Amino acid sequence: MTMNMIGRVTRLSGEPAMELPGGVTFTGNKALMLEEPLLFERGGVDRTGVDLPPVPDVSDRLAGLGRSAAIGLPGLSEPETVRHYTRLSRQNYAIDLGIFPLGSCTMKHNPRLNEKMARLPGFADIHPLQPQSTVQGALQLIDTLAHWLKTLTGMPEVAMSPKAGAHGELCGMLAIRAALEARGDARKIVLVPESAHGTNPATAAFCGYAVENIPANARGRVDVDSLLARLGPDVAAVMITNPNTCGLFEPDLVQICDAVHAAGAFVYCDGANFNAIVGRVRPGDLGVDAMHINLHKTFSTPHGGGGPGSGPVVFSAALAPFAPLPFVRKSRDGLELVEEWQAHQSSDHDHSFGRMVAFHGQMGMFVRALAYMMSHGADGLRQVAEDAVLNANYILAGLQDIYTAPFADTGPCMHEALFSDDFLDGTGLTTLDLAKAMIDEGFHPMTMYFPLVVHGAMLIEPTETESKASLDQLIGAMRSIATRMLADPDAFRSSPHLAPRRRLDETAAARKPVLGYRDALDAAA
Amino acid sequence: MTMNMIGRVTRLSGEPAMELPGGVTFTGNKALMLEEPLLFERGGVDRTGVDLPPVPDVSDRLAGLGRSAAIGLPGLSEPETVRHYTRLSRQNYAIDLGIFPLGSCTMKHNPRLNEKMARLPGFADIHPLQPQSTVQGALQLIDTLAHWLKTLTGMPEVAMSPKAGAHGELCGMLAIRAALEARGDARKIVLVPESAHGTNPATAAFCGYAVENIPANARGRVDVDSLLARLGPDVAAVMITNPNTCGLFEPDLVQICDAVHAAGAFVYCDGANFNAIVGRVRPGDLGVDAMHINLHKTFSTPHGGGGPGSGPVVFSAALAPFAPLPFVRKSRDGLELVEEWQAHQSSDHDHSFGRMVAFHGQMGMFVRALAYMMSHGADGLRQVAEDAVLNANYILAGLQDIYTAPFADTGPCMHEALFSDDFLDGTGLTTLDLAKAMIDEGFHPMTMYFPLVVHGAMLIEPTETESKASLDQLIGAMRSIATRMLADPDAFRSSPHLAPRRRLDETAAARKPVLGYRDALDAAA
Amino acid sequence: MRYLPLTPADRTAMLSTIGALDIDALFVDVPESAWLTRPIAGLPLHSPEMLVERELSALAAQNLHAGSVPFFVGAGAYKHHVPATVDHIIQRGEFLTAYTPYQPEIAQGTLQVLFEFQSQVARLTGMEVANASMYDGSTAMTEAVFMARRVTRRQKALVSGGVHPHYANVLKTLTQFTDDELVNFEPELTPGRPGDDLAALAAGVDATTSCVIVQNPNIFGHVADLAPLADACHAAGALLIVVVTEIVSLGAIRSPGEMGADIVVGEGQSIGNGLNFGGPYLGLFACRDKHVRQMPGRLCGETVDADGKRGFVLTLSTREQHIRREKATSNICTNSGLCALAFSVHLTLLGEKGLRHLAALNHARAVQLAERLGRIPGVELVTTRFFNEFTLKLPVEARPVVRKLADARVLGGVSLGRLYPGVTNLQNGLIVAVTESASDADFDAFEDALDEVLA
Amino acid sequence: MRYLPLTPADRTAMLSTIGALDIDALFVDVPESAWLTRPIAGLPLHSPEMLVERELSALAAQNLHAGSVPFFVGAGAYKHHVPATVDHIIQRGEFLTAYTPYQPEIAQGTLQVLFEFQSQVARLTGMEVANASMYDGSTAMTEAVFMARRVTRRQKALVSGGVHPHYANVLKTLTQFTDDELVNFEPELTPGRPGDDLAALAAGVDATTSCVIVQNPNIFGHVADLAPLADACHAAGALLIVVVTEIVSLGAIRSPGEMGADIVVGEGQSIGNGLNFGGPYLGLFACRDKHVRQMPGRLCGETVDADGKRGFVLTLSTREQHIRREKATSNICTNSGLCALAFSVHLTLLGEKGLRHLAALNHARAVQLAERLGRIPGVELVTTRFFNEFTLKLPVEARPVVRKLADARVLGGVSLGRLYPGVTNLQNGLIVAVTESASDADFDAFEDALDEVLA
Ligand SMILES: Cc1ncc(COP(=O)(O)O)c(C=O)c1O
Ligand SMILES: Cc1ncc(COP(=O)(O)O)c(C=O)c1O
Repeated sequence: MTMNMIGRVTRLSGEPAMELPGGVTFTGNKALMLEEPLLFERGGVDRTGVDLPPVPDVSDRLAGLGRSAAIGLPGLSEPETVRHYTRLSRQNYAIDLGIFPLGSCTMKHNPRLNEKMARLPGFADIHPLQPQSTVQGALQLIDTLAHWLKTLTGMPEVAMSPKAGAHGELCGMLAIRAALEARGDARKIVLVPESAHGTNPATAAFCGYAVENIPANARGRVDVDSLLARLGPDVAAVMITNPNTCGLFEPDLVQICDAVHAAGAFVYCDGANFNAIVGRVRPGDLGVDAMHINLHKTFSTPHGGGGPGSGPVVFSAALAPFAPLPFVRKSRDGLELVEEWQAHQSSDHDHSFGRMVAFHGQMGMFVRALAYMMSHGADGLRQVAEDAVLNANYILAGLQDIYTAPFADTGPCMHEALFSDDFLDGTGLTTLDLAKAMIDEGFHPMTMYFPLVVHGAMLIEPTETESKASLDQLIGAMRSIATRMLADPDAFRSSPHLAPRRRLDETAAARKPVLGYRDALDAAA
Repeated sequence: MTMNMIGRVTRLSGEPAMELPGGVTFTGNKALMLEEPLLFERGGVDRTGVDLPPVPDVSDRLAGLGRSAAIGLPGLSEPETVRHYTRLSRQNYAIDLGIFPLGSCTMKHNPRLNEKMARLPGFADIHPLQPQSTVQGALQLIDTLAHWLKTLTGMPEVAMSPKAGAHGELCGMLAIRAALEARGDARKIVLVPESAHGTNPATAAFCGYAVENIPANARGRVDVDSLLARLGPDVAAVMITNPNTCGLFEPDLVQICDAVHAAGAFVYCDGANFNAIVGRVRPGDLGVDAMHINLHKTFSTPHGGGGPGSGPVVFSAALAPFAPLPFVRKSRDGLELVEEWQAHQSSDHDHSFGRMVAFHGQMGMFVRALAYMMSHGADGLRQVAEDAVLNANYILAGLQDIYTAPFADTGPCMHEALFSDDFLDGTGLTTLDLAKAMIDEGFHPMTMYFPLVVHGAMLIEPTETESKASLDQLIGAMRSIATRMLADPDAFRSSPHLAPRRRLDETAAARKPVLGYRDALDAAA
Repeated sequence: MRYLPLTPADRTAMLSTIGALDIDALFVDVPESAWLTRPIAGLPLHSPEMLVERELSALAAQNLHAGSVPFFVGAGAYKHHVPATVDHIIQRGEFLTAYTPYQPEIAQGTLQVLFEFQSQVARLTGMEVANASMYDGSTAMTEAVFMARRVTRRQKALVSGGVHPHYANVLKTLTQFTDDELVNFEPELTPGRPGDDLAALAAGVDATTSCVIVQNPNIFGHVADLAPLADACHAAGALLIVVVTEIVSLGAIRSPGEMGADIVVGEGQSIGNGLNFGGPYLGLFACRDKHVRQMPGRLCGETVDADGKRGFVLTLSTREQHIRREKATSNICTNSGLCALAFSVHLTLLGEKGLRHLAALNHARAVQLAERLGRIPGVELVTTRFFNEFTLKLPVEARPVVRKLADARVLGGVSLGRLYPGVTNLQNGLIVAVTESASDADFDAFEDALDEVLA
Repeated sequence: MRYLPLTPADRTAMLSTIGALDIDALFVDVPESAWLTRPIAGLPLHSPEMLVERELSALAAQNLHAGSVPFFVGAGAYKHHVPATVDHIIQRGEFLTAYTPYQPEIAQGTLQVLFEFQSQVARLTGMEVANASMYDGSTAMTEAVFMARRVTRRQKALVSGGVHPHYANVLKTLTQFTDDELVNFEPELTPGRPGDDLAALAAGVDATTSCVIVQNPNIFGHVADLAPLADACHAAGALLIVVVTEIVSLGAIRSPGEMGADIVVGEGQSIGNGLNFGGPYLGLFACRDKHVRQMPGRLCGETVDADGKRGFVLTLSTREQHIRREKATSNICTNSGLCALAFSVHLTLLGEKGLRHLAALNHARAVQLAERLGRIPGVELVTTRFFNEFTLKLPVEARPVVRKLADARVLGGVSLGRLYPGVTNLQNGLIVAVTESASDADFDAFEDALDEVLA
């Protein structure tokens, strides 16, 4: 594995040429902004960063199925490993560096207490299949978290095992399907607002429903009339997001739920935006039948690089009997985890649609989420929603005179402020250019081009863990960028200029995908 | 406390002016290179990042001495605190980012296992004054580490309490002083080679000795003749560093020790460079009487930003009785920590010169150092010395045709390679300029202008935890810099250009020192 | 509250900037009927860090953790020693608190890690391409079956009786309302080759078969040569899906790719990740280049930036829900990013050399224990070719035995009675897993305790 | 070995580049007599991480740690709750594995932290300037005495009997060979004002006195007004050195600066740092601007860079050993950098608001316990004005009592018998410290156990 990318290997005799491979520097580094080659270029199959006890000499029992051919897995010593990943990490933006206002993603502070708690051996070092008598504390934690979730949402039942929001949607839609089947009802249509997150239609399709879109109205809400008009004996469910992906509360949700129920269908609520209302509104009071809660959003469990998440689903009384396995229940000797079909007769889950995942869900996330909830308490969580909404409206107020705010005239927003790039018309610049300009300013950009219902959407969700100073700086920078863009558009066509990389060619990446490191070894294979 | 430094607070009415305070950007940030204001500019006395239980209502017992006046300590919420320090941390270079070749500092990899072990509650959460029956494991650890140190150095006794190398020097020189007094000998002169580290003469003076310098010879070693010539009834001790600060082994040390002993004096050996010989040479076999070991160098305990360290001192039989308190000894019921004058009668320490520190030394460092030693074992530690020396000689070989290597003709070096900036004569550039150019290349510079015995010294200590690839890149970059400096000196007069800051005005800093944040509050005071 | 930066003064100032009378004014759209005027009852109020730590530590202390006892529990999750370096790296704020790398210019750290992870997984499984992770092995297996359906346009899947029953149940759940057809083979404790129904599966493949799903090593620890079955599948135009629940095994036994698998899914927890009572874990998903556009999940690809410098981006997103919505290859969004990072760091520390050593060590230790336990009167070693896990047939039902062992503070494996409550012919089976973390003292303790309990 | 990147192949290649036959050729200067041909005997060989962890964990498990029992031990080291954030920050590689900031352009992180730390310490102590840390409180105190000597050009130091005896011993050790003269006052358990000899000290100050050293709160927990003594010192041209071993106290009681101290030294462990069996700890050192050039230790100062941007550097180094050598103000080099960072992070989290709350809480809890224990028959509360620590006089020798309490798994304080083995009139004294970490249940357990032991 060669040494390219980190400066030419020195020929001890003879000088390196004067022109520098890395551009400004020989190494390509820029002081503390360091280049890092691929593991496959740095490491070697003969290198390792572990020491292990010797292998006892026994005759193997692999029956000739031993792996003989080279695998091609490079290793690094421990110091090199630390450096490889530390250097790479520095090419990332993160909440720990600054505001991360990705709309719909609720990127809030991740308390380190939660990391510490999740690493207690009593939680981190227990096996999902060890005898239940030896994990009563773990079952207690799950039961306590379940109590919090049910109480905060005002729903009677919760399924803890779903591994993320989309998985929770699957859980909810399967329960609805099971409930319909239980009454011998074959309805297959699911109505999804066009502003919905992609996982909603994808989930519906995933478990065999047919999806139909419902338009949004001029106020950025579900168009109630078209929705009610479409209800009928073939409609199984409506998937609705509240607060919705425009960052707005659906004022007619109660009415919608009543109508849907009257039409014999169910309401699935996408709870990804629960952060806006936690402690102020209980979705159960709105009449929804199922809702997933992204613990990794509202309750702050870290999911760096894309995961892991956790998506427990709360259920109405109508759906409770169909909730999945496993579940925790009280029994004579403490708490019992009911895992199997046979085991749960006579329980209130006798219509359970079954198991969704190998074990019991995301324990590591449960610990963090509970630590987060206990720290805030009922009062703190209510404050969370209020500050999240306050921060979003402060941004809306700070930008709406320059940035196009399509629904600002309909009143305050909830936890996120939505803008469009209409104000850039004529400059040839778009939301993308603005996002890249924010990168140079030291910010992570907002969510771009989602939801689809506004042109060049910019969805800004500050969350409650941003200070006023942080918001003021963001607003100041975004005003400055907008003003400069309008004054001198050409200066912004190729931002960012100061990041570890300039704009990357995504088209080329997709046209001829290179999805892994290829070398002689692979060529040979 | 104001908001300057992080971009003007936006006037929501009216636009920010077009010219940008931060230069290229409104915020002053450069994508991932983020500016961070002072805590005192960010925080507020009304802000806090902790929640605490309520204060019980009792009548105080402060007898009117309560603190009423404002203190002026700014606080930050937890998210802001994490961000403040994370952003600051990114303005630092560190071993985790790349080679840190500071000669004499032995900046090697700090294993994370050691951090984990030091944080075990059984070590981190025990009080120095709790009953000894409740800390037998801790005393065992200290005793085991002492065994390792004595065995590795071939010395019969070790004092564990010194808190760093310089403190260890103090310990050694006090023991020598006590030994002399014990025989009623008033000698006060200490001989120190001119190449010695500043702490040596400073320490000698600190405990009341008079210091005289011994010149170095043309081979970078102590000039034996002048040393022997100076020996006499007034000389209390010789402080000698081996391997010395030129990175060279003192070949005549045995002869020197014999002569010094014959003259009734003692030999203090500065063991800061023990990394070069650990496992290959036992200082005890060379005849030294006392030597400190920087656990934070040779045995890799982290000391970010300047500390903490740990400097246990090994003693010859002649000095053992004078070792300080406290010390650990076996007793009928396990291990005993002997803390007080009265307590140690009849021990082999009945001439102890007393206590050097409030408690028992740097337990946190002891745990890390022992974990490091156990991981390497006797075989691994020998390999450490060999690889450290190999790496240094590889650098010497890779640079000596361009860089002036004053002592290269005397043979191989030990753990560090010494160069002078003579090769830059005529360019007007110096060691300092070269160091700053290395910063732009993404390296921490070598030790500059030390030792004092060569002109514009550059002392490069790679340590054994650098890979060949890392050395090749350093050599390549340093050759490239040197070549470019000779070709185009002017390009290098104001490096660095790519770091968070350009060259800083140290003269101004010293002329009118600003050593703390001053604001209205202080003005008032 | 320590996580909330806004002070009362800030809130007042901000409300006036916004032009709102009070905070309630921002919640105008909330209907009367759902309006809450005070913190929700039935829950405690905010609590200091010190007290939260005290309470949760007390809960944790009620669990018997693996490191504190002789431990031999496996069956889909394994206790391996994870170097301290791994945890340090995943706690780097820039990794821990980043998001999905949607802005590649400031996410190259995550993206390069994903690219390296994909490369490592592809090589480990012997496949050409791997994705950036799924939730866990069981959900990855279900996704594989759906992918096979898309590739073959067929509905029927044959499921080996050697597949982890929880995995099989997940598949059952996800297909119960779709028109996929499942043929589940029954597990048998056949001496020497428990759960090995490869021949029957091969015989069962026909022109309507979308895929065959086998696990190797299977739930009983049995290791088999999958090549003949692969040939049978390919002859019939079906895909062979191989499940690997103990990924360390691939350091010792031939990879599914080498044996002809078309899709390999696995549970990656064993490398870099703790037991965590079942989650978060790491779903691995690998396949052949030719099927990549039918793959579920995120993919990271190499490209160049405007200066021609190499860089990485998320690519082929037209497969994904945020672009393709109901036509997406999967609904997955959040995956197991941090677990993938932990996996990649640990595997980097191991390297091929370390992985092979680790696997050989696991195998040798398992062989040692199997031989010891097999000598206990009445105990039969059912699995004779295995990696680090084997099944014992006890003279009595295993489930109560496991409970009694636990009372003696030995966690002695997983009873088949727990995994297959209904299935009478399996009740005496005990699955025992052995990793590098079990000491000789642990072996002695286990042997003595089992002797005791069976006596 | 996992920490050593060089492979055998690397070593061979490098030796040939160097032109050395073998590694021994690089050690030519080592004399025959000291040449070792094999690894040193009597020590184990290299060990896997897993086994090192197992061994050290076993040792740790032999200690009774503070968090696991009712805990009231103080006398110079205190158990306070340290937020998890603090440990996270000090483990950032860029802080943990940096060095002394000798290259300011790439050390602004450390330098700004030090500048902020100096500012925090100065304000907390009520002084004008603080340095970047010393080893611990005891060595800082000795340095203060030497500094006073340099400032006043006098030799005589008066040491209060209220100063921690270990601190006094360290001073004794360091001055035994110099011509400094120490006058140590004897500690008395005077009811209501134990160890309070301020009047006597004031009376003792004369024109030959360099400095007077007092501790506040003193070793017995007693809190006093130092202003009169300060006046006496200044009248005689001597300096008042105030030692603070429980730095949290400054959130509740008047600062030494406000009471006229010239030099304040302290132990900073209480904020941000754990007990660690005595080290590493954090020496605090603060004084008046006018004496700054006589200060020991590193100082960080503000300046500007070539672009005029604010930045920080180490400054006034002409005081230090690496420049001044034998004429330096101290021999200190490595200090307590990381502990200072931990202190600064924790104090930032607290802020003035949190610190005052924490201090008030500590005080109130201590008052509560003092009153409970004072009611135990035969037990006398000797200290009546205190912060979070007080001295009890027991009807019997305290040292065995403390041992008996430990047998009952209560760590009930520090006996004066341990601190003053010889001093008969102190043997019944017990120093009890109370922080926020002690619960009501801990109070009950302590009271019951003490009742028991004394019964
Ligand atoms: C509105 C909405 N719904 C659903 C999801 C899916 O949740 P997850 O990513 O946890 O699967 C998301 C997450 O991005 C979302 O923003
Ligand atoms: C040669 C030498 N001696 C002594 C010391 C002082 O050691 P410490 O900094 O641990 O006090 C050092 C550290 O820089 C050194 O390099």
